[in-house]
Amino acid sequence: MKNEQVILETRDLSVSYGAIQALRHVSMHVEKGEIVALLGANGAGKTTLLQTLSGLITPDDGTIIYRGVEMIGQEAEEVAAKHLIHVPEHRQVFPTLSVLDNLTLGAYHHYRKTGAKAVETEMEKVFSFFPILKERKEQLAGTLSGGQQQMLAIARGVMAKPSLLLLDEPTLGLAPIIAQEVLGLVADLRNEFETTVLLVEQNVVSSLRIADRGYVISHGEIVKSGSASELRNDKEIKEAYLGQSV
Amino acid sequence: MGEFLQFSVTGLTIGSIYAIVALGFVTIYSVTKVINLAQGEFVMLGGMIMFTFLNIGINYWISFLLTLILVMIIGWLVEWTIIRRAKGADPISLIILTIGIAIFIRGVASVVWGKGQVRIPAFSSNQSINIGPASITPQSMWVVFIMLLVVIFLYILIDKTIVGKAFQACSANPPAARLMGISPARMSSFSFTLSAGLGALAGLAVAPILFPAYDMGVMLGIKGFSAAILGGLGSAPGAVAGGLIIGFLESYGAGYISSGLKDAIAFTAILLILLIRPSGILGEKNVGKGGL
Amino acid sequence: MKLPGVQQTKWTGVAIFVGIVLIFPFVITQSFLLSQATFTGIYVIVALGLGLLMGYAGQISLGQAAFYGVGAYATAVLTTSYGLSPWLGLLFSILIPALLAYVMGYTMARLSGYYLAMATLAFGIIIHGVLVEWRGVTLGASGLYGIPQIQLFGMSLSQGLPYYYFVWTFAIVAIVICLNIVHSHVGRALRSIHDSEIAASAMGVNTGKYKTQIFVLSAILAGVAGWLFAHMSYSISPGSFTLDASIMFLTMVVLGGSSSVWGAVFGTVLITVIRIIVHELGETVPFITSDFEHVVYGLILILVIVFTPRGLFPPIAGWFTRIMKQRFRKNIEQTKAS
Amino acid sequence: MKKGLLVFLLMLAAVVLGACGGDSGTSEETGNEGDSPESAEAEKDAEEYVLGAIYSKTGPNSPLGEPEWNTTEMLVEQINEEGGINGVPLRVVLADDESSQEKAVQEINRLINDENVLAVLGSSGTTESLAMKGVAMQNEVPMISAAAAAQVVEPVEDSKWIFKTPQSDRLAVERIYMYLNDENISKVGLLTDSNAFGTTGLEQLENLSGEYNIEITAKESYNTQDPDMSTQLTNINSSGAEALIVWGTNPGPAIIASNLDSLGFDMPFIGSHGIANQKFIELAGEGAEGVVIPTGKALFPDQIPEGDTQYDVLNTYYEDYVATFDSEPTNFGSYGYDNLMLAVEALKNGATDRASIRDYLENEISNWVGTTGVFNLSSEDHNGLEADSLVVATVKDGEWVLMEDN
Amino acid sequence: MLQVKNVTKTFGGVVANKEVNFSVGKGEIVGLIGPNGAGKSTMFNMISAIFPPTKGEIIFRDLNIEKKSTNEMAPLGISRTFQNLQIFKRMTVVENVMIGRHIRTKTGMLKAALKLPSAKDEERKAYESALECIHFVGLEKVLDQQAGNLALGDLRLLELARALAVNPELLLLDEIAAGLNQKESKDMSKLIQKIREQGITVFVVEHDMDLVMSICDKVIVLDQGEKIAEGTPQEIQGNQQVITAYLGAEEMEEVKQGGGA
Repeated sequence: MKNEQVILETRDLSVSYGAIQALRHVSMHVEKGEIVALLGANGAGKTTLLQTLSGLITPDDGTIIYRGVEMIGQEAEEVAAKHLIHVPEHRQVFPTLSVLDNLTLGAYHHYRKTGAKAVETEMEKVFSFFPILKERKEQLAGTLSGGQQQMLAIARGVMAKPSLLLLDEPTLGLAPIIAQEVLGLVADLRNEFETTVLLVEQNVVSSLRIADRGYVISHGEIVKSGSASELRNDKEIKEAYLGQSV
Repeated sequence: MGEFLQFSVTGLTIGSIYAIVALGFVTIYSVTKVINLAQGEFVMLGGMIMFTFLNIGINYWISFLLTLILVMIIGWLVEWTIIRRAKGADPISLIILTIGIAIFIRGVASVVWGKGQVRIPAFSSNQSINIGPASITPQSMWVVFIMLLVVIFLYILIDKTIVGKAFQACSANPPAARLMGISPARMSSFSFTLSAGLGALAGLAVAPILFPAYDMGVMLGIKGFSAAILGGLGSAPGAVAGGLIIGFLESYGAGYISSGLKDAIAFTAILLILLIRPSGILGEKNVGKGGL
Repeated sequence: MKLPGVQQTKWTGVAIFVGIVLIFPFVITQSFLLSQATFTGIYVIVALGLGLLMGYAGQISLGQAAFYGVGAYATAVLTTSYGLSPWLGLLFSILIPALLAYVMGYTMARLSGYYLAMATLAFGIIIHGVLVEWRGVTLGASGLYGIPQIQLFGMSLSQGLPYYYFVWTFAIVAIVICLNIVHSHVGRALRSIHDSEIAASAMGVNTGKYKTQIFVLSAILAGVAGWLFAHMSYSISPGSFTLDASIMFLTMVVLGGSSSVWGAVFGTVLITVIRIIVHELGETVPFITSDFEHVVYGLILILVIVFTPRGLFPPIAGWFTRIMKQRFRKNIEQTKAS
Repeated sequence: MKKGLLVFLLMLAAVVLGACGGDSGTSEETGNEGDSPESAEAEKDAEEYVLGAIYSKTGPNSPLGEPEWNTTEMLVEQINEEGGINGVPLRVVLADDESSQEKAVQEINRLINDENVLAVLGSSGTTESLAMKGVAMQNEVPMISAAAAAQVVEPVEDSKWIFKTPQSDRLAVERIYMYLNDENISKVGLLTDSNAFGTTGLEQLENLSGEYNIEITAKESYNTQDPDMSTQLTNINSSGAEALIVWGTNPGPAIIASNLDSLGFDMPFIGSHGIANQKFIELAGEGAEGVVIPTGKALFPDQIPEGDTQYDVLNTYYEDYVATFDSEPTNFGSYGYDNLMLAVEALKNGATDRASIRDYLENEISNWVGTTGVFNLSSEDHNGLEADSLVVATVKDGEWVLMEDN
Repeated sequence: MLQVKNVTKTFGGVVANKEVNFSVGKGEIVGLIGPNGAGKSTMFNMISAIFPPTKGEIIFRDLNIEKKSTNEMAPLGISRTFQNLQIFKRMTVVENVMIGRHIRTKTGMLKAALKLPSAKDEERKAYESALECIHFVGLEKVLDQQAGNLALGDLRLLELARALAVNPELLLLDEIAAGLNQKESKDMSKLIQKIREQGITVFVVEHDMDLVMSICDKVIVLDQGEKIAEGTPQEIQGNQQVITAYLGAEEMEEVKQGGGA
C-alpha cells in the first residue's frame, strides 16, 4: 500500500565530479501529493541531487526508482517525457523567446504527439493560475522581472503535466515579498493540480511552511529528516546554516 | 548610372549566392555552435549529383528533388557518424574537424566525378531580361528568389513551429532544453540535415550559372563562412546582410577599383568591420547571462 | 640543473634526434627522399610556430602560409630585383612577417574562436591577392624566378645534400628555441593561459602580451622557412602560399598534437611519410592518385580529432615511454635474478 | 625506395625517441630495426634509354597534363613495339607534379639523381616549369617544357639547358593581333584570369599592342572560381572596346561567354588557345558561337589542308590518340608529342648523353615537323616556332572550325 | 588597507551589488558572507579586478584599483584563490606554484629562447621560492604530480600555495573550504591563521560558517546585493537581520497568515 504512494525513491545515491564527492549514499523518497523540502547550506549537494534525478548527471552508484521504474541510464529528455519535470535553478527561461513560446516548449513532448489543440487547454489552465503571464504572453522572456521569470519557469514545468515537479531554489534572488508569493503559488499548485513537489530551498522557514516533510542535507549526506514541524524547531538547522555558536 | 545598376544587379546575384550558403552555416551554428566548414561541399554535391541524375536521363525536376534528398541524407550521415562523436570539442578542433570533412568529401568527389566542369541547364529560359540599362538572367532571378524563399522558410520554421522553437531552446540553453524533453542531439542531426538541404538548394540554383566542378565548394564555402561571420554568427538576417554586403563589395570593388583586387578589397572590408564590431553586424549578444 | 616536477628539455632526446638527422643522408641516398626530407625540414619550422600558437596561445591561424609567403617573397624580391645578398634577405624575411604579425596580433586581440579563424583566413586571402596583383614587384601569378643561391663559406648551397643540412640546421635551432621557450617561465605562463586564463591573469600573467608575442614568433618562424624555401627554389609563385598550404600546416600540427613541441615535428614527418606511401602506392595501384591523398588527409583529420583530439604524438610517446620503462625494469630483474 | 620508407618511419620513431629519450635513457633501440640500406643498385641496363617526364596529371593543371601524360605513354609503347630507338628500348619515367611547384622540384630531383634520366620533359604549367628550370640548370640536364610562358626559355643565355615546344603566348598574342588587324579592329578590352596563364597572357597582350597598333581600353581580371563576370564586362563595354580578349582556361571563359550573351553586348569574343577544346563549347553552349581563338592545328587535324607539311604527322597522331583513349588529344597532347619526339630525334641521331642531347637540340633541329608546328631551334631561340604554327579557329554550330582567311 | 566605497554593480538590469561600503584593515582576517545570490562573488571579482564596478571606488593602499586590469593586481600585492578551482590541470604542482612567481621573473621571450645564464638563474630562484610555499601548505609529497590528478583537499591547498607565491599583502580566498570535510576544513582554518601571522591580510568569502566564525576578526554580511550587517562573529550570529536573511522571515509569514485568517 505504502509502496504505491511512493512516487520517487532513491537508494544509496553517490555522485562525484572529478575529485569532489558531491553526494554520499543519499536515500530518500517522495510520496504522491506531497511537498518535500530539501534543505541545506550552499554547496551541500541539493542541486546535484535534483540534476541526478532528472538525468542530467549520471550517478556513480545507487538507484532511482520513479513510479516503479529504474531511471538510471535514462537521458534527461527521456526522463522529462515521463513527466518527471525539473525546474532548474536560476530560472533558465529561454530569454529570446516569448512567454508563450517558453510555455509551448514546456509541453514539447506531448505537443509533438497531440498537436497544438491539446496544449491549448493546458495553456488556459496555466494562464488562469498565473494571470500575469497571460498579460505578457507576447513579451520576450528575457525582459520579464525576476519574479515573473520564476513564475514562467514554474509554469513552463506545469505545462509538461508533471507527476513530480523538482523545483530548484525558486525564490533565489527574489525580494522577500515576491519570494513568499512564489512559494504560495507552489502550495496552491499542489492543491489545485495535485502535483507532487520536491522543493530545494535555502529559505528554511518559508519552505517548511508549505512543505509536508523535509530532508536536511549537508556535505552531500542526508543528516536529518522529518516532518515540517519537527524540522522547524530543530536547533541543528540553524547551525547548519550559520555555523556552530562561537 | 547604367554601370552602377549593372554592378548592383551583379552584386545582388553574387550576394544572394553567398547568402544562401551563409544561411546553411547559420542553421547549424545556431543549434550546435559548430561552424561547418564543409558547407561549401554540400553546395558542390548539390550541383554534381544533379548532373549525374540528369546524365542518366532522369527528368529535371525529379532529379532536383532526388538531389535534395540525397544531399540531406549525406548531411545527416556527417552529423551522425562524425560531428556527434566530437561534441564538446573547442572551436579550434571543430574548425579543423570540419575542414577535414570538407577535404574528404572533395577528394571523394574528384575521384567520382573527375576534375572537369559540367553544364547544367537553367531552371527556365536563358533569355535575359533588361531592367533599364542593366540586364539580368532568369537564373540570377531564380537565385535571388530562392534566397528569399529560404529566408522565409527559415523564418517560418524557426519562429512559427515548435521545432524551430526547440532549435532556439537548444541554442540558448541545451541543458534546460533537455529538461523540456527536447533532445539536443536530435536537433543537431536535424540542423545538419536541413543545412545540407539548404546547401544542395544553393548548389542547384547556382549550377546553371557557374559550371559546377568538384572544387567549387572551396570558394563558396569561404565566402559563405565570411558572410555568416560578418553578419554575426547565429543570425539569419545577419547572414543575408553579410552575403549581400560581400556580393556588393566584390561587384563595386571590381567595377570601380580593380577587378584583380576585388577579393582583397572585400576581405579587407570584412576585417575592418570585424575590428569595429568583433562579433559581426548583427552579432549575438550574451542575453540573460548575469554574472560570470 | 634538475628541478624535479618541472617540465624541462630532455637534451638526450634532442641529441638523439640530431644524430638521426645527421646520419639520415648516409642511410638514404635517393635524391627524391632527400628532397622530401629537405622540404620536411622547412615545413617543420612553420609547423613549430603554428604549434606554439595553437597549443600554447590557444589561437588558430588559417593564414599561416601568408607569413611563409611573405618571408619567401621578401627575400626573393630583394635578391633578384635589388641584388641584395640572401643573408641580408633573411633579415627582411624575419622583419616583415614579424611586423605584419605584430600589427595583426595587436588589432585582432579582441577576436577569438571562429571570428579569429575568419580574420586569419581573410588575412591569408588578402596577402595572396597582393602577391598575385602586385605584378610590378612580385611578377604576379606566374611567379618570380632567378632567385640566387645562398653562399656559405664561399660555397653555393644547391639542392641536395648541402641544402638538406642547411635546412635542418635551421630546423633544429628552431626546435631548440621552441623547447627553451616552452620550458621557461614564458612557456609555463602560456600553458597556464590555456588551462585557466582567469587564474593566469590573477597571478599577474599578461595574457594579451604573450599571445601577441607568440603570434609574432610564429610569423618569424614561417618567414625563415619562406626564406629557406625561396633560396632553394629557382622560382616561387603565389600558388605555394594559398589556403591549401595553410591547411596543410594546420594538418601537420593537429596530427602531431599541439600540446608539445615534438608534436609539430612528429606531425610534419608523418605527413611526409603518408605522402611517400601514397606516392609508392600510386606507382603500383592505378586508381591511387594525389586525389586519393586528399581523401587520406581528410580522413586523418577527422579520425584524429574524433579519437585523439590532442594529436597522435602524446599517446604514442606515452606508449613508447611505458614500453621502455617495462623493458628497463625487466632488465633489472633479470640482472638481479642472475 | 621501400627501404627509404622504412627509414622515414624510423625518423618518425626518432621524434618519439627524441622526446622521451630523457625518460627512457635507452637509446640503442633505434639501431635495432633499421637494417642496412639496400645499396640501391638499380642496375643500369646500358641497353635502354631512360627519359623523365613530369606532367600535371592532377591538380588545377590536369586538363593540360592529362593529354600530355597519355600521349607520352602511348608513344613510348609505339616506339618500343617498333623495336625501340635504333634497337635500344626506350623507357620514360612519368611523374605527376600535382600542379605544385614543391612536387615538381621533388620529382625532378628524383628523375635526375635517382633515375638518372637523359632528359626531362615537362612540366605542363609555367610555375612548375620555372621551379624545375632551377634544378635542371644546376644539374645540367636538358629539359623540354610544355609550358606556354616565354620566360621558361628566356633569356636564352640563362636557359642553356631548357627548351619548350608550345607556341609561347607571345605567338598566340601575335596571331590574335594579326587577326584583329585583318578585321580592322583596333580597340580591345582585356579580361584575364588572375592565375599564371592569364597573367603571362596579359603581359604579352600589353607588350605587343603597340607593335600592332592595338589600343587596350580596359584591363580587367577575374578569379578562376568566380561565379559572375558581368561587372568586368560592363566596364569593358563602356570603355569603348570593339572586341573582348579573354585569356584563361575553363570554366572562366565559358561563364564570360554566357554573361556576355545575357548582357547583350555585341563585342566579338576572342579567346586564348587555353580554351581550344570541346569542353569550352560544351560549357558555354549557345554563348560559344562565334568565339574566335588562336590554336595549334592539333585541335582539328582533319580541317588542315592536305598540302600542309604537318598534315600527316598530325592526323596519324590524332587518330592514334582517339583510338587509344577515346578522347581528343587537344593542343596539349601535341606538346607532349613534340616534347618526347624531339628527345627521341636526338637519341636516334646518336646523341645519347645529357650534353650531346642538348647540343643536338640546339644545333641540329631545323625544319623539324612536329604536331605543334615546324621547329627551328637555335642558340637564340629555344622554342623555335613562328606565328604561322597557329591558326585561327571559331565556333560554328557547336564545333571548332578553321577560319578560312588564314 | 582595502576600502570599498559606494560600490554598485549591475549586469544588464540586474543589480548584483548596491552601494556597498566596507573596509579591511591591515593584518585582519575579514569574512564576507551572505546567502546564495547575495552578490559576494561579484564583490570579490571586482576587488580582484576581473571586472570593474558600475559605480563607486575600490581603494587599495591609497590607490584606486577599480579600473585596472586583472593582471595588474598581482604586482600590487593582491592575489586570490577561486571557488570553482582554477587550477592549471595539465601542469605539475610545483609548476602551478611557480606561476605565482611569474611577476618576479623578468626573463623575456628572447632570453628564454636562448636560455641565457640569467634565465637559468631566475628559473632556479623561482623554483626554490615555489618549494617554500609548497612546504608551507604541506604539499611536498605531491610536488611533481599533475595537478589534475590531485584530490579536492590538495587542490584547495595548491590554490592557496599558488596565491601565496605571489607574496601578497592582501589574500582573497573565495570559498576555500567548499567541498572539504570537517577535518580538512579545520586544518584550513589553522593554515589561514598561520598566514595571517606572516602579516598577510586575509579576506574570505565563505559558506562554511564554522570556519568563518572561528577565524574571522570581522564579518560582513551581504543580502540581495546590499550590506546588511558588519561586526564580530558573535554579533553577527545574534543579528536578527542576518538570521532572517539566512533562514527566512518569521514575521513576514505571520503577517501573511494573519492577513489570510
